[in-house]
Amino acid sequence: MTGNDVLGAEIQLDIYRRAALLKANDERSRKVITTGRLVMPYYSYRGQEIIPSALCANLTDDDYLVTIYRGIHDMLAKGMPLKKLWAEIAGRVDGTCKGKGGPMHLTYPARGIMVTTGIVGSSMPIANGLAWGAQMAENSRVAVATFGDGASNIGAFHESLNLAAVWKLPVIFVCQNNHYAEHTTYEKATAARQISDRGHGYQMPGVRVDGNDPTAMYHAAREAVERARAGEGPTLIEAMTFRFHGHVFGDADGYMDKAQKAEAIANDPVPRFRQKLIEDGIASEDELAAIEADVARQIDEAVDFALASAFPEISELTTDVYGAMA
Amino acid sequence: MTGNDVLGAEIQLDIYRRAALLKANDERSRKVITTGRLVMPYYSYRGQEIIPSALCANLTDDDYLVTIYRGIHDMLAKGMPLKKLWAEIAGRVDGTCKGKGGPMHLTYPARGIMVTTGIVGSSMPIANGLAWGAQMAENSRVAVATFGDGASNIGAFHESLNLAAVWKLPVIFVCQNNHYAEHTTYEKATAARQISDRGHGYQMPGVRVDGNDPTAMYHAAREAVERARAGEGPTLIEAMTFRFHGHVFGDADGYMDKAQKAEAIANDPVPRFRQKLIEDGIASEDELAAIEADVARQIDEAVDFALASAFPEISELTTDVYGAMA
Amino acid sequence: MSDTDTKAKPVMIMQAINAAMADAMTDDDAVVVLGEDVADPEEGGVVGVTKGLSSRFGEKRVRSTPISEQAIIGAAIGASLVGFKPIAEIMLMNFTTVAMDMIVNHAAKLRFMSGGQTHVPIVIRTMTGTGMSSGGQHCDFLESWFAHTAGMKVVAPSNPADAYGLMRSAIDDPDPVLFIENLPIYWQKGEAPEPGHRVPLGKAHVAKQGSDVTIVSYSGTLLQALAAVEAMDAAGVSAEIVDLRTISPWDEETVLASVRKTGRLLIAHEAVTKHGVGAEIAATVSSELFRELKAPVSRLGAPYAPVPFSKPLEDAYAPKAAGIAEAAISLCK
Amino acid sequence: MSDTDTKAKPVMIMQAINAAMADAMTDDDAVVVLGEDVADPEEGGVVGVTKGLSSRFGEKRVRSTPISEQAIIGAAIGASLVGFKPIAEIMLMNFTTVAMDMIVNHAAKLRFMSGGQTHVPIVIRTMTGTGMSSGGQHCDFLESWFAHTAGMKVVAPSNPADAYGLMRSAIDDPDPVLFIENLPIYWQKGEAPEPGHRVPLGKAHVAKQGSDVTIVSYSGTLLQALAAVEAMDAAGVSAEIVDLRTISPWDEETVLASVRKTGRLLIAHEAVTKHGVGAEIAATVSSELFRELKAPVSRLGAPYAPVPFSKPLEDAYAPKAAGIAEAAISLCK
Ligand SMILES: Cc1ncc(C[n+]2csc(CCOP(=O)(O)OP(=O)(O)O)c2C)c(N)n1
Ligand SMILES: Cc1ncc(C[n+]2csc(CCOP(=O)(O)OP(=O)(O)O)c2C)c(N)n1
Ligand SMILES: [Mg+2]
Ligand SMILES: [Mg+2]
Repeated sequence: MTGNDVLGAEIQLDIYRRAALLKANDERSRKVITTGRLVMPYYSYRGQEIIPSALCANLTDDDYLVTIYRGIHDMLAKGMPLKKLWAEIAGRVDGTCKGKGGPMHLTYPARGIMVTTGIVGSSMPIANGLAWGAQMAENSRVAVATFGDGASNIGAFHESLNLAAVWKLPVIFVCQNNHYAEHTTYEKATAARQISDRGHGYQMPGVRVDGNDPTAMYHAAREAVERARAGEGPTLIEAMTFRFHGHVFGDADGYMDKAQKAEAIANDPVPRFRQKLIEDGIASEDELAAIEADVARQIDEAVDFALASAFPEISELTTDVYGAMA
Repeated sequence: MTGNDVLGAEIQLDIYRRAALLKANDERSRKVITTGRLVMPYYSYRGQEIIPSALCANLTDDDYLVTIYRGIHDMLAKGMPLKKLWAEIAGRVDGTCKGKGGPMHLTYPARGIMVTTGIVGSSMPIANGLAWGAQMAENSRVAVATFGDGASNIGAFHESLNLAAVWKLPVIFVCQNNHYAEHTTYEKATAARQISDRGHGYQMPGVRVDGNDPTAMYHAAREAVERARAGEGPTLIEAMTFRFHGHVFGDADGYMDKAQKAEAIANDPVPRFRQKLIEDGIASEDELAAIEADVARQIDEAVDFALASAFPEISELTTDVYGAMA
Repeated sequence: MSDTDTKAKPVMIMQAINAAMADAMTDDDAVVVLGEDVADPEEGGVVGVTKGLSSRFGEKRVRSTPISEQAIIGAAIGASLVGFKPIAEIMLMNFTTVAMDMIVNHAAKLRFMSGGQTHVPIVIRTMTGTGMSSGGQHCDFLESWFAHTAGMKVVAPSNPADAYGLMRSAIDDPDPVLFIENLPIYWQKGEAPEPGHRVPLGKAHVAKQGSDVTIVSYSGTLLQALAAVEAMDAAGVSAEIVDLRTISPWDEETVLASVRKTGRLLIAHEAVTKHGVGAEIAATVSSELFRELKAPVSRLGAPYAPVPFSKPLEDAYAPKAAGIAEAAISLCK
Repeated sequence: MSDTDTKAKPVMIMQAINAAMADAMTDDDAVVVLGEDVADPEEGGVVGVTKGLSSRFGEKRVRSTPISEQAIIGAAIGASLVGFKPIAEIMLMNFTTVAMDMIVNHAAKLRFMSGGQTHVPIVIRTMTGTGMSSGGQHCDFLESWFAHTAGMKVVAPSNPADAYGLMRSAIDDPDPVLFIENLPIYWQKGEAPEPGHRVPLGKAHVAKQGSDVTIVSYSGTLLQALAAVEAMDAAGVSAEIVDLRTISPWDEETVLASVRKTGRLLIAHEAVTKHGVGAEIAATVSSELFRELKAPVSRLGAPYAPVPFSKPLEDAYAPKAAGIAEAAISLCK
């Protein structure tokens, strides 16, 4: 299979199912916040759904993911259960982390979601460690670190890529280049012509791909996963995308280029993909509407579940600091 | 002038004068330690003399240098006075830093020697700041950061090169690639085919040069200095060389490849350069011998001066922590 | 914000900090600002504390940076060695963790290691504070690390006038100063600072006189202590409240004088109690006033745990007025 | 070094640490080692503490790394999350400054932030200590930073048997442990550890009984305290010397019991006194034993200054036997 091959219908629908869930979940999250039902710093990923959807179509539950504050799309694509997600971001005891982690620190090892970090760049060194574990255990799992364009300028990026390449770790560095790091544009902060160029300094394949194109993204991820499983080492993927909202939901996004943003929204990758599925005869309008209805129902249930869940006991304040001492 | 042009006699002699000083000073340092007259961790730079000698022939006293624990060659080439140097490494009050800094923290602003650091990689972020100062002051000074091959794998390297490139700072990153980082070979620690390749990821000229060849090194430095002074931004120079001794003087260098080391020593760049100066008729044996005798005398005087200097008062323990508070 | 209107009406802490930077930049061309998003095309920071500065002084003097905290502090250090007075922003205090080498091994030590030949007049602005639902990695108080680091000064204002005056002094100071801003109280209003006013570093302020117990605090927790006055008064406890303002070097004289008077000391801060700044103050006062103390020195800080996300847990994490009142009252029993 | 000869004759601290790692690796395949130069082609570290391990257990389990401390700790964290028990070396304690984010924001917090779903069983070995003429950036004691960090444990042995037993316990422990090795005392000999022996974390050891004053110390300074015994005896002062061994969580019970008996406490350590570990102990003891103390708690540490290079200054920097004896004797006057 080469990078241009058309994907099978099943794979395309798999990707769409994830993307539809992600998009609907972001919309619901913003609505729940806007209406004051939940209070939290929310980093909208609207516009970036295709990347993890196509990526995770290549992963199993056993593969590892380390993601970031803007990472709920990554987690959902990787199989995070909606109810546990919503309960966590609502700070409830039924959340994955009993409400103690919150939206920036979701963890769910049962689906390989090992760490979510709020520190720029810090997904990468830890993903290396997971990959090193897989390498030592010879279990052919791969680890994925996702991060943003801005994160490619911090020290941890460099140390991680070098170590991964020297040790030939089964790790994939997925940079979701959405043009902005908080309020700063790519150009103002990043000297590289493109981030994928940096792979060269580590003799690592550096691939730039349209992250909003499910086929291209799927193939790029597939190659990287195959390389990793075959023991051929890491890959740097720069997936081009765009962030439809401000850095943190609610910020006045006056620093964003209006025209560029309008164009990106006009090219919203999820409806575009939907359209194409119908045009290509992969799925009918009804089938897709059914997927979306199913997703909406699941989210409804999750929100209700979360808001009905109890807050943790105050005694949880000092538990889980240490385990039982040896 | 292009990279292959023969250097004028004056420049060649300037470089040789520095190199002869550096070589003799390293030899004396090791002797003084071996005979127990001084106790300190000593990081021999023997074999690497040509790099700073040719580099500093392109700099003025106003240009800035940030160097590292293995950096006495850099400082001497930049004009560090011998007596103050020796008094400092002897921990005496007449040292540049009153004996409080020592061999890893020599500072001498009068010759632009602004910081010497013992932390791998940390010369670079600070050199950027000096260059930023020069840029803001529009005084056309340049800043040089020197560091080793091993340092090219630490986060500070990456952050520094990116910032320097984005801000077009007048800074030169001089990597002295001596094949080893402590006991670890280049290959075992570094994924890059060559360190200069990493410049690409910052759209920065990355130049690999034989650091033991005075002409090549001089031209590489010259171009970088001209670029910096012209406001065209930073350069990464990878100067290939070899460390004749163990990481710290006195370590059993069993981890070093014997044949490689023997070959490097057989090609000792300083006598090789000397030989060539005579062959090319740039200087006579007598002239060079005179330079060397002069250097030896200066070092004699410096060692005597240092050992005759007093230790600082114990009260110095708590001075220079804060200046006069505002 | 111009000199005249800062005088006219109460201002918020963040405005006072902004005004201090603007006034310092007006007075001294050597003052420059750098950090992530600090320039106006990037909206003067995520909270807008540096808003207006680059428009007024140019992007040459107010520079947005990549996300590269080591490079930010390194750039500040280097520029400070050659005559500039950089104000470097590390957006949140937890992100100092990626720049500790530059701060601790370099900024704090260069004066000493160079035998006084060089010095590092930089201000590192950083914000933190619980109460914004940001979870375990965005609101730690780590001031004791820096107070333990010889060569650093550490400052933490609790009101606009002090914020202005301490910032001006921090910029004037010839050595590195960590300037801790409390995010949740940025919008707190107070008396406008006199333009040009300096609050000296190393001097505490008795925010309220009292006779039964001394409460030493700083930053946001100081406001909690003030809010506890009513409950303490109701219980018949007269508290003297000392705003430390400078955490390192701290004003032993003022604190000791107050405790000498009251005989009792409670130290309250948002940082984890264990090995927090309160430990140093408690150890010093317990020793210095060994025979004068009427009760053991008491410390109130966060529990030994990371900051939790869940709202009720987060609310219970850092000391609040009620807890402070309770601790002070029980100390006087 | 095999199990039999560690038993046979006195061993050096560094041999005991080496043996502990070797024995743990023999007992449990999940134990792996990483760090700069740790494998045998790189001579088992600059001082040779890991010598022999890679030859015995393979370079798959004992891996030399690039100079990338964030990547080292990150790799250890990640591998620990999936069943391994990595021992990561950060060569010198000052180099933890480039890995603080990984240690503090991640290793220490993941158990809590994940609500107990994950945990980070890693040991971070690091060495430090003045006396080697290495100047301002190579011998700081920064243990109070880590003791202030909820979720971390901090250990610092002073003799071979403890070094072995604490290392075994640190490896067994389900959470991150910072293991502080004192470089200048690596060659110190002492009773050989029993193979397999564990010294429990969190338990101090009364190294010498006494009745007049309690001296709490750890790491190299503990040896200075023991060396002070003669001078104290000569002055008629009977000191009880408590080796803390684990700095966090520290053994309040043992320390309080000792001070209850002697009525006096001196805390001595190599770190800067201000905001050092001694502050926490002094604050706690001053408060807990408010009415029982016969004299103010005394602290002896390094002055508020970076470590100087010049030999006479370096010698005067950290507490030595003479200074400890003097402080203890004057406390008993
Ligand atoms: C070390 C560190 N510095 C600064 C921040 C503050 N911060 C949070 S997100 C962010 C921007 C990151 O941009 P990018 O990597 O492009 O990711 P995106 O948010 O666009 O997905 C910054 C600067 C942080 N979390 N960590
Ligand atoms: C951050 C940091 N990590 C580790 C060390 C210990 N160390 C000192 S020198 C060195 C090797 C550096 O090698 P290289 O950069 O090649 O420079 P060279 O010594 O060969 O000149 C190491 C690992 C250090 N000083 N700083
Ligand atoms: Mg981005
Ligand atoms: Mg080298």
